[in-house]
Amino acid sequence: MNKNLKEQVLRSGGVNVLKCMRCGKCSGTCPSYGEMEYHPHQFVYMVEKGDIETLMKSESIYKCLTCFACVDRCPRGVEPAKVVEAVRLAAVRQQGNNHLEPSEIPALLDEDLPQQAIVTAMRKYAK
Amino acid sequence: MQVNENFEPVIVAFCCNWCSYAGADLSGTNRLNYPTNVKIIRVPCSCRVNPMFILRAFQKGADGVIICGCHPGDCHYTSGNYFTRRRITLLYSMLDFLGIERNRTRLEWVSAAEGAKFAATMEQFTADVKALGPNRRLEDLRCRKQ
Amino acid sequence: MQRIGVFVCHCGTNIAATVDVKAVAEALGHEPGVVISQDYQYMCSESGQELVKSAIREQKLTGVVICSCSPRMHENTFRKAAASAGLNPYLVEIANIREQCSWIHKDIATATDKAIILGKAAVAKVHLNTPLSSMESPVVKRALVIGGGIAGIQTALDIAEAGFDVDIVEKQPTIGGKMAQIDKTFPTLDCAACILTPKMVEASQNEHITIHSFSEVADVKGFVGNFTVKIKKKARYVDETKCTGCGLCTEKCPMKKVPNEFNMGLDNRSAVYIPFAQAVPKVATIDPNYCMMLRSGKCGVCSKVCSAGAIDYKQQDTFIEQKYGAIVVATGFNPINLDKYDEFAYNQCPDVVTSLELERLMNAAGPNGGTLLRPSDKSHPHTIVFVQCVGSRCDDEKGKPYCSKICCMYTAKHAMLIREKYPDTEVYVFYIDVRTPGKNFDEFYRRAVEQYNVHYIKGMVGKVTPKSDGKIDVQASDLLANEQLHIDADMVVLAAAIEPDKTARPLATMLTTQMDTNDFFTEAHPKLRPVESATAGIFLSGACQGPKDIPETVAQGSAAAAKAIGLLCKNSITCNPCVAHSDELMCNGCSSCEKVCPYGAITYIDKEFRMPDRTTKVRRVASVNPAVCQGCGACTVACPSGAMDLSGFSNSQIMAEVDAICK
Amino acid sequence: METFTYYPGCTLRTKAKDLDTYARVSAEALGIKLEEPADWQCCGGAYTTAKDEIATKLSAVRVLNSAKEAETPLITVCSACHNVIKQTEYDISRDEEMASKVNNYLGLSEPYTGGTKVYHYLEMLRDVVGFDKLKEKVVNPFTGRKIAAYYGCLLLRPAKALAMDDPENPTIIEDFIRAIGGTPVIYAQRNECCGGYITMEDKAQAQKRSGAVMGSAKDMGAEMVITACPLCLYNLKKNSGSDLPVYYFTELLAEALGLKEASNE
Repeated sequence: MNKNLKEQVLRSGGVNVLKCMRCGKCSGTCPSYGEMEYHPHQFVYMVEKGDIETLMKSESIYKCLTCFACVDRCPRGVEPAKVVEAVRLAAVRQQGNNHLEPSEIPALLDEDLPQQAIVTAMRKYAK
Repeated sequence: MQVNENFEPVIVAFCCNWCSYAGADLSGTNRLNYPTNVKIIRVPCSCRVNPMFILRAFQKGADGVIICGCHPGDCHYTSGNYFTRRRITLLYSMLDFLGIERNRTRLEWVSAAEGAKFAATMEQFTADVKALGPNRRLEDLRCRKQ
Repeated sequence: MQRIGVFVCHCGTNIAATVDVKAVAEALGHEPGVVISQDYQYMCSESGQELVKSAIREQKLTGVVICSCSPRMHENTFRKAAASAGLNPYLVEIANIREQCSWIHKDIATATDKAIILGKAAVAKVHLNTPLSSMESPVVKRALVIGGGIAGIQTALDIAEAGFDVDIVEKQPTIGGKMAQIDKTFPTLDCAACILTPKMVEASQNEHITIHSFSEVADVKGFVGNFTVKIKKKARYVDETKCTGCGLCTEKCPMKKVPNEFNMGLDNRSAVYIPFAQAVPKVATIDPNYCMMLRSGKCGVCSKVCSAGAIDYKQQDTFIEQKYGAIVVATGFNPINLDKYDEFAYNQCPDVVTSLELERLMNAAGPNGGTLLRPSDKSHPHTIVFVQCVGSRCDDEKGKPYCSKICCMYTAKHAMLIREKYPDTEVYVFYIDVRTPGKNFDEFYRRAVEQYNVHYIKGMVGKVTPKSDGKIDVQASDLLANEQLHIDADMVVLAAAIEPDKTARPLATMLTTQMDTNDFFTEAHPKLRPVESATAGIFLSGACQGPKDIPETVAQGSAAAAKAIGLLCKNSITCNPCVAHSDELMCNGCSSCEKVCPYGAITYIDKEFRMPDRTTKVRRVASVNPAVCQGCGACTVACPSGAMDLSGFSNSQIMAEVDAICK
Repeated sequence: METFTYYPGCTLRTKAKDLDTYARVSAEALGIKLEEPADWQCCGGAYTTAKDEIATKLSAVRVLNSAKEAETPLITVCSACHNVIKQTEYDISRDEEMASKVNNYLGLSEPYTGGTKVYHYLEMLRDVVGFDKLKEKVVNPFTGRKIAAYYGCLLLRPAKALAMDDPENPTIIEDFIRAIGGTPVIYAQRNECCGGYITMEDKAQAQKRSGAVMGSAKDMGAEMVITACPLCLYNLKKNSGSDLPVYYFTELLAEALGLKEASNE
């Protein structure tokens, strides 16, 4: 367990993972559940345990839609989406670890795609 | 500001019988340490504390006075602590007017279940009063024991 | 000349280990007026008390200071000891050198210094103590029970059993409360009505019990043993004494589209109604919001058909005033409003119901005559999903922070009853934890799983989506299988958190009792005084104090009755003598004290005074009723002329303590 | 005439011109003056919730500050911009540490610590114009048309910061639909994410999510879906595989007010 990493994620997420009562409502409401290897409740629990590197390596961090359904519906006010974002940031901030490079973008475009999608993707997947 | 390490302030704490005095007892029961400077006077309710008592304490050489009562809404006598709150607010205005540091007087809500809060509050208040230094402005030197 | 005795307790090593008790006794022995200063191992023991008593007698003491544990612990012990030796008990002062000295300090020198100062303050105070005598106040031998649910009924029956008169005030037209709405009870599955309605009848027939239904407490004055309560009897537009409960008016009433609150709005009732067949009192009530006669003056059918002539459209709210010795609060609970949790689609789909609504749907006296049918299309549901902890165990912004306690068990009951009656129906229960600490409770829940094959899934429902074909898509997590489920359900049942009745808070204000942040009444001691409020003479029964199931409610109802009976048995009670008193010669009649008194203990009287020039003058002065005054001291500070003072905590006594500490 | 500082955002200048044009003509007709600040920048499209992300919040603070300097409320019509700006406003007015860091970067003449009132165009219709007043001005009502409101995630959540409507049972777009004469269709997926965010990362997921939303709306009998978000519009149209038409709410607004043809000339 990497203590510094855990501390970094907790600080950047601004979330108290100890408030979780393990009800799993975040995972029950998550629209991306099927696409995720680790699910919102696991993010919360694994960050609590300090098992963050596993999460950073998982594609799950790019599957969260940041739709805040888990944040608003969590009975305990844990805010799992913020935990996911903190882990994702910890990953993309590492050297050479941008998930999306500007050079890849042209291939992904179509004529109707609003640029909102591009700026959002850059903000989410690259530092 | 220079803090005299050897300065041991005299601190009078007025505690209401129902909440704060019980809270103080609880910090004892839980063996939670706080400075010996604090001496507690039991009153039935924080609203029994006449601002005159506070001034009297300062006159007699106290360096800090803290009044503890039940949390708003929890007063054993329903509304006593609201009176206290208003009276202390007025006292602050008067102390400000006189040029007396208002930080020497404090009002805190401590319930019977908050032993830890009581100890922490007393610790903090003692430290704050220590930082302020001895009460010189209000002390009546004629009252000082030689 | 004062003769004061000081007694320093070792409390074994509790005090003696950190405070040099001998030094304390020695130092206090030099204080003015102190004639004897001793230390002893256990002052509160029989022989320790004897030490105090013999000193009082031999030394002719006029005041006693005990340096020991907190006065909250043993003040009474030493006061009694003093009284038995002939010294007024209020001439005893305690210096708290255990909880507030030896237990919190480690350094012997400073702790001893502090103990000496605390002792000096007590000596300084006791110099100014005056003998006080407690007044006796008579006890009115009648009890009031507020709330007529199972808690209130049980309390009233037990008090009546002891031979005391007791009144029940119930805000609904009938007593019975929530239990009357429940179908079966766990863990025995006996019919709630079968065990409740006999008790309701018993209450109505008991000569000691008076039921004020459709009534509310409007005002409470007074104090333990002598409360004066104003009860508002709301106009029901039916003369209770004449109505026979035949029900003809309810049949003939043309206004039949009123949501039936007894069936949780799942069907309709008429504007004139009797809530349910076994209602007590079985008397009709007219709902003025729907009655056409009361709204527009056109109709009058009920009046025409009533052969007893009981209908009275002109009836007004009336008030009665009654004196009581004891008051028991039994205001109960309600399920919370679910607007905030519409991810469960409660407001979007009639087939998403609360557990209490399900009780009515399954009840033989309910809207479907006991056949479980979906509210939307009256079809038989084949898949039912139960969601636990809806609004319970939340952080403060999201809902109630507490566990509602009853939901796990009633859900197991519902699941079992459904599987028993409709074996073709699949039942899923989504739980976070199954909490079953009660006699035969876990066995009951296991039976639901093992015998009835109810699917218990650890996880929570995240989203409920009603579909056009009438099915409901339930999206949930299964934490143990680590998957997200979609269940095609016909009905969804939400275990809504329970909360205290909304009338509880204004009532608490009237009664000057304490409530917690969730509006549950606070008991005087969480372990040792669970059915008393901190206000003397006010007792707590049932869910108004915290979530409870029926057995616990009944037990607490009886416990509250026992406490009330204990009070009513006494002819008089001793009052606290530490009350306010006014110096009439200093009082200028300004009314400042009267305005701050929370008890209305201060009144003004016109009194004749002899002036120095031998004339007399009538002046308005404050007068404190010592039986009503609770001794908070608010008035003493408000008094601008210094006329008001508090016995036992007088201005001069507190100043003497201040002086002693600051020296 | 009430004046607002109007923040269009990047997409409304290019791919979502309809959303912008119709919003402007309708506002004018309703007596609302929209003033665009001179030097706005893209808000970034997504709000970074991380406490240690400061640079990504600066452009939102800049526009909040320009509204403050203009002494007007700020209005946005794109859901994403709205979400970013409201969350920024919420955090900067509560989180002193963030405020001081942001101001250290920006070096404004006077530090910005919150205070600008942020409206979504819909909130302006509800709270400033009033749906009753709007109804009076409708000339081409959508009588009998079954219209499904699509909120998505951005308009409502996080509810604490957005504070626009009940996040689980919103009514603002339904009330709007009623005001322009249509019949709102309530369907449970209206406040679930369409997956638009992920369209570049994972097309399949975007298709699945948008399909679920459109399917749910159609299932409940909708004839069309309206939205305030260019990305939702794109995703629901392009990826859902549904034949239901999707429009910007401003387009319906302009049409109801009889301004659609005029603005297209």
